[in-house]
Amino acid sequence: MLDKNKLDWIYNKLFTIRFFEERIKKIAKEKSVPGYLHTCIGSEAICVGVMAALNKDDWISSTYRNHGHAIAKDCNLNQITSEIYGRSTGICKGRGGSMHISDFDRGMLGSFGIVAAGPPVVLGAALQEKINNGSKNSVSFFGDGAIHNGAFHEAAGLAKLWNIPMLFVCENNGYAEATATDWHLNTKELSDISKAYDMIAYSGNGNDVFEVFNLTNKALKESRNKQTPIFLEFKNYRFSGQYEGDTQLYQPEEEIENAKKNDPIKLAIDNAKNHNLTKDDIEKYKKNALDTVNSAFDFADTQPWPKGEDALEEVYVNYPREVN
Amino acid sequence: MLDKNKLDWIYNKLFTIRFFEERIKKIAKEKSVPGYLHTCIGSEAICVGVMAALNKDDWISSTYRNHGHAIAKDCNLNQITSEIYGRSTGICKGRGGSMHISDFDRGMLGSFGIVAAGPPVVLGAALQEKINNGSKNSVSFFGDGAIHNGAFHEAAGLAKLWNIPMLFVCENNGYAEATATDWHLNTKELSDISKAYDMIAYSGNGNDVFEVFNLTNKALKESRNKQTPIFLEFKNYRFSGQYEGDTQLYQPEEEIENAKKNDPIKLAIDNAKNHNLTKDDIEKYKKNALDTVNSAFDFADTQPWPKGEDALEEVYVNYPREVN
Amino acid sequence: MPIKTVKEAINDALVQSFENDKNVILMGEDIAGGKGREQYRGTQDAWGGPFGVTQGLFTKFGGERVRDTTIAEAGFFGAAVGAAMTGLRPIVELMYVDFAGVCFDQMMNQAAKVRYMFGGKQKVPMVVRTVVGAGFRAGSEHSQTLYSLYTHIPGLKVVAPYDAYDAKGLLLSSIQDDDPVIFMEHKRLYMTSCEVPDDLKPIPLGKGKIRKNGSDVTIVAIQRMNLFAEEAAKELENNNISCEIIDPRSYSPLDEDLIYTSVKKTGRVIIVDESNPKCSLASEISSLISENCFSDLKSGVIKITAPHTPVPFSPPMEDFYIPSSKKIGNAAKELLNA
Amino acid sequence: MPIKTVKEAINDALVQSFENDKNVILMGEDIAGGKGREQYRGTQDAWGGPFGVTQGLFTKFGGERVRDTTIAEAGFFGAAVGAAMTGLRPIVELMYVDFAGVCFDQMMNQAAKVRYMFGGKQKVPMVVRTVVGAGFRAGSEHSQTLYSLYTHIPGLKVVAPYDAYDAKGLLLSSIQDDDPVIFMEHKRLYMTSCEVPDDLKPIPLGKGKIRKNGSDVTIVAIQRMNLFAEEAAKELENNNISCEIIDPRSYSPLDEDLIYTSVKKTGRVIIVDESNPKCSLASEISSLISENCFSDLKSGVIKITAPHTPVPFSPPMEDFYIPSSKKIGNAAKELLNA
Ligand SMILES: Cc1ncc(C[n+]2csc(CCOP(=O)(O)OP(=O)(O)O)c2C)c(N)n1
Ligand SMILES: Cc1ncc(C[n+]2csc(CCOP(=O)(O)OP(=O)(O)O)c2C)c(N)n1
Ligand SMILES: [Mg+2]
Ligand SMILES: [Mg+2]
Repeated sequence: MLDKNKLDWIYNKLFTIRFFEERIKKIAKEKSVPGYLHTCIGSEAICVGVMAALNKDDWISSTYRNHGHAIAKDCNLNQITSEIYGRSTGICKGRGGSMHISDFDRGMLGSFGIVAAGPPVVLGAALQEKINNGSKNSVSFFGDGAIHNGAFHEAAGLAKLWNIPMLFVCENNGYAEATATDWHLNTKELSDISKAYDMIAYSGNGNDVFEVFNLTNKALKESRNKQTPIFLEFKNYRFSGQYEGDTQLYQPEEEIENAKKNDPIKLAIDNAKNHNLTKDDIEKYKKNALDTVNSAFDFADTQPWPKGEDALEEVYVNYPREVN
Repeated sequence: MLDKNKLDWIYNKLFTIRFFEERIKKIAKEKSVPGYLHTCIGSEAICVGVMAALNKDDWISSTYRNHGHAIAKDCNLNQITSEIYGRSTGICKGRGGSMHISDFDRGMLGSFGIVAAGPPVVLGAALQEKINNGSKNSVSFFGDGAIHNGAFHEAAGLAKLWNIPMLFVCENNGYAEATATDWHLNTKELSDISKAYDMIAYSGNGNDVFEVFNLTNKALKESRNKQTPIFLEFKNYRFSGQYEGDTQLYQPEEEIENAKKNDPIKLAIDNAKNHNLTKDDIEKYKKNALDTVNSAFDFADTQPWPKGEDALEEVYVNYPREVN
Repeated sequence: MPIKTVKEAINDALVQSFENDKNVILMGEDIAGGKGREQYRGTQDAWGGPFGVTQGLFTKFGGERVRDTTIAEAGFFGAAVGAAMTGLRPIVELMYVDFAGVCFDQMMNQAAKVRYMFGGKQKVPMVVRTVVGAGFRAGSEHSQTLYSLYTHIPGLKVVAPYDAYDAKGLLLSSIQDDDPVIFMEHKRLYMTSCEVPDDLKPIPLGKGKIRKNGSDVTIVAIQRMNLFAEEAAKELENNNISCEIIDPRSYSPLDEDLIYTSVKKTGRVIIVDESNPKCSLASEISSLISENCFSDLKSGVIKITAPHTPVPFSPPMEDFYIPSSKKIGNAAKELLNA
Repeated sequence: MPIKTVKEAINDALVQSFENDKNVILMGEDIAGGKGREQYRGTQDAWGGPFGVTQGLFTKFGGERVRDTTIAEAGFFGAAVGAAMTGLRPIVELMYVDFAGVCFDQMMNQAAKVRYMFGGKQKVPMVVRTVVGAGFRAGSEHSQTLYSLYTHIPGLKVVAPYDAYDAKGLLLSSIQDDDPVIFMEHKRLYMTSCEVPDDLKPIPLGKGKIRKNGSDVTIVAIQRMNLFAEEAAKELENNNISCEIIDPRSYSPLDEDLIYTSVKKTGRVIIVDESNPKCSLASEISSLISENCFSDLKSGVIKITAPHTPVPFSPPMEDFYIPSSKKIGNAAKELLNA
């Protein structure tokens, strides 16, 4: 049985991510934030389940679809929101935007806009841990579409060859943009991709936060014990479009309806009683999460814009500004 | 039983490649040719066996280790030699050199100096055949080292997804530069790499020209019938160094001695009687091949150098020269 | 004459090219969209790329010629090279030019060099259509221009239209061209429009265009920068400064003569390029003018570019990053006081 | 003082950096060599890369820090970025810069941008060692320089030493630097030698060097081109033409002041760059001079570069391709008659 603190954390995060994304979707419709937004409704259990198995300072990489990872990695929600709003107190000082929400101090190596850019970077962090006998875990998140990209393959091959403990976590959410996974897969199972590297692989239900948590825990231990990378596939469904504004016409209504039965938030609520959580507990989590989200947006709304010239900061370490 | 013409062709080519490479190695030692030379002693059976199964105008790609492929693809040996010598009558007009020996008129899409650059290009040729209902086969040659490169994986994945008939021919010669294949492989068998794409794969003895020929024939038919790519691995041994000048210290002497027992030329001679070929036939082939090789070098020796300004030709199709 | 957006003009050029030459094909990620869900009503052409530019092509020309790919740019760019060599005229879409780095080898070492290094027998009639440019609040990895990466490489041609008219005419040419062409579309220009005749002829590559005649200063403007050049020129009329605006349209080959003729007349040059400054098109054009028109110059050639930083996300910073009509105007005033 | 080749100097700098900082590691293809055959006598350090530059490091520092890779540049370049962010100082070898295209994304979008776009918390102290240059009869895909591809990208630093002294001093600095540095070694310079003190201090990046003082014409020479600049300068003495030769050594950042000071003195500039001309370092430097020193110039800045072609293989053509001292001499004479 999970301890209460952990359960509180898990449920709070699940609701926070869901409420945050729902709020962002609304704001996106009103066109009141700049730039692209890739929300992750349907991925909450993967974000939270994996992160629940990690330590605070473990390394992860994320993608443009990073809000859930950032929230689950305990990044500051006010700063996240401020970043999405393009304000100077944003988590990346307004330079990143929604696609690049990331906080190195929380172990986020980066949210990469280039598909499959993350796995090699995480391999490097894991290599560093290995060389320095470090204890941090290293986990790369990517989508089903990324498994076709050469950078993923090169990272996987080197990780296996060098016996690097790390997790390749593939979120199989049924779509890469407008392309269905069952069309783009060459193999019966997505995780068969790991056979090219004789890499241990497990698949799990990405809608069940506890299954995700347990499988990740198991994989982390095995990966460390055997000093080898492990491939984890979590199946879920992308309720969000590729980005806000996507018509999603290619996602059949029956498919969405079916997927709703396994909505990770719904499942977590259904599972609550197994963890001795009451309806009241759930209501408390929800209220908590909603408050957190609301105050983040209130915060962001009042934050100052950066100055234009701030664009010149921090390109390099050892000289503060580039003149032009 | 193979017809006599085919047999003549196979044996002539085997000896021509071997004698050509031996001559080049000698010349390289005397440092009388410019640039890098990557010879293919030990690969003759793969070059000849695959090409014997192909039609003259089928598409292939090769690498920097291309002499054998070019000879087996019936490129003009005088022009090949002249190219290696950097002369204006070379097969690439002296612009390519040994690493880029290639003749488009013989179906060679190119000899690429970038590892794994060939597979995507051949995929494109095969796609063109498919779209145009063409009948040419498409075969990409690459080494064991190339299977770790992203470009190979991306080509393999797309070929499978698009049901493109083509052959991925991997010459597993035991080494990628100074790195032994048994070190760099992640899987038990090299051909396991194809499991990532649920691609049909066969392995064969790359020292036995007849086995190579038969397996290629079979794969070509199956690939066309099933409209699917096929991965072929041929195992052999790289008697040559990575390039001429390589000390090869990392290739253990016992290993070389062992490999000699399966030298593809030796094997072909041993097999001759199974094909009703006599000792005399063999001697005739040898003499023939040696004459061809000798006259190619004699030819090249007398050929004119290009002029410096010839460097400016044929960068683009529609204007002949770039001025500078 | 019909008014078209750049987006429509490009779609028109594609349709026309598909109709005129059955060897034209298109490959890219979700250039049709909805793959695997075609059975679902109305979704077989669900996207047309992220900007909808290729919408309708799949329905018109079918899946053999309009091919959705996986996220494997090195794979399908290499395939385009092989297909082009063997008889097709493939167009590949690089969704954002920011992804150039995952398939740069296929352009730099294969597309650009096979003809030359294999003795002149092959040709590679392929087009890379790609989306460039800042101003969309799209952050550091979806906003670059990277014109100069491709322009540097011999064997490639580089084209970047400003308006719908040029977009159509130059794309028609690019598809007919026998060399590999990088065709760069600016995301902030897609919805701009102008008159485009239905029977527009292909516009030859390598020919620039004088967008405005003038006598005091030559502004060479790269793609979207023509907008700001025009704004600045209008404003500068109040100061009695007459600007000549030149849009080279094609960067490799470059219409040097058109530029030199203008410089001879004005003796003053400002080059405006949205790219990062170092080794940019602005640098290239400036260096050519310095070498070839020195005696015509009344002052040094001014480059107005983005700073040497990645593209920032937040609107005030991104606006600061992009060259502005104000910067152009100030530079022109300074030049004419000097 | 000991005489060292460039190759030895680089090896020395590597050994010294490995000894001084246990976070320094090296990754690349056959940078040790003999993997899988270590049991075989004497082959555990069989290669040291194709030019033997890293020979001995594996034996001295072991396989944890000196790591042979597969042919997976995107994989291990990305790994270097992650390792650098988390505390190591990785050096990666790109065997020939011609392979830049297979791992350009890792440098352009990750190494160069993570610090900036993620808010300044990360740093990426990595070095890419790579081999550039023509003159080796190595053909179109093993002879490029591609300096400008990297120089164009904000967030990267680019360094290219000419002699053994600079090679050692600049490599020491590059490894200590907290930003990603592209360190370019010219294959035709490896065996050239000069005096290199054993206790040579790191040479700061971004500082150029006057290789020869002179008064009539400034020759800015890129890496190996210093050789031809010196030859030409010697020859030009016979014509009473006094050349000042400047080796910028580092291209991003660039020592603009050193160049401008020289231009002020001479008023005439020739830039020699072995690269293809368009959007090259030569273009960049020329454009800076035009913008910043116009009133000092007596004539237009001359660029001497390779032509806009791939590098041809055959000796006469390759020799024609590479800028020569004769071309420099002729240009200088023309400048001074003008
Ligand atoms: C190299 C590269 N190519 C293309 C893109 C454009 N793109 C962004 S997201 C995406 C689909 C990714 O799908 P998947 O990996 O399944 O992740 P998901 O969005 O479902 O989380 C594509 C093609 C990109 N960002 N990078
Ligand atoms: C992308 C790239 N990386 C590195 C190299 C350098 N290189 C040339 S050959 C080679 C080894 C290739 O081994 P393999 O594929 O087994 O082919 P073989 O030489 O054995 O035929 C390497 C690493 C290259 N040419 N291209
Ligand atoms: Mg997905
Ligand atoms: Mg091999």
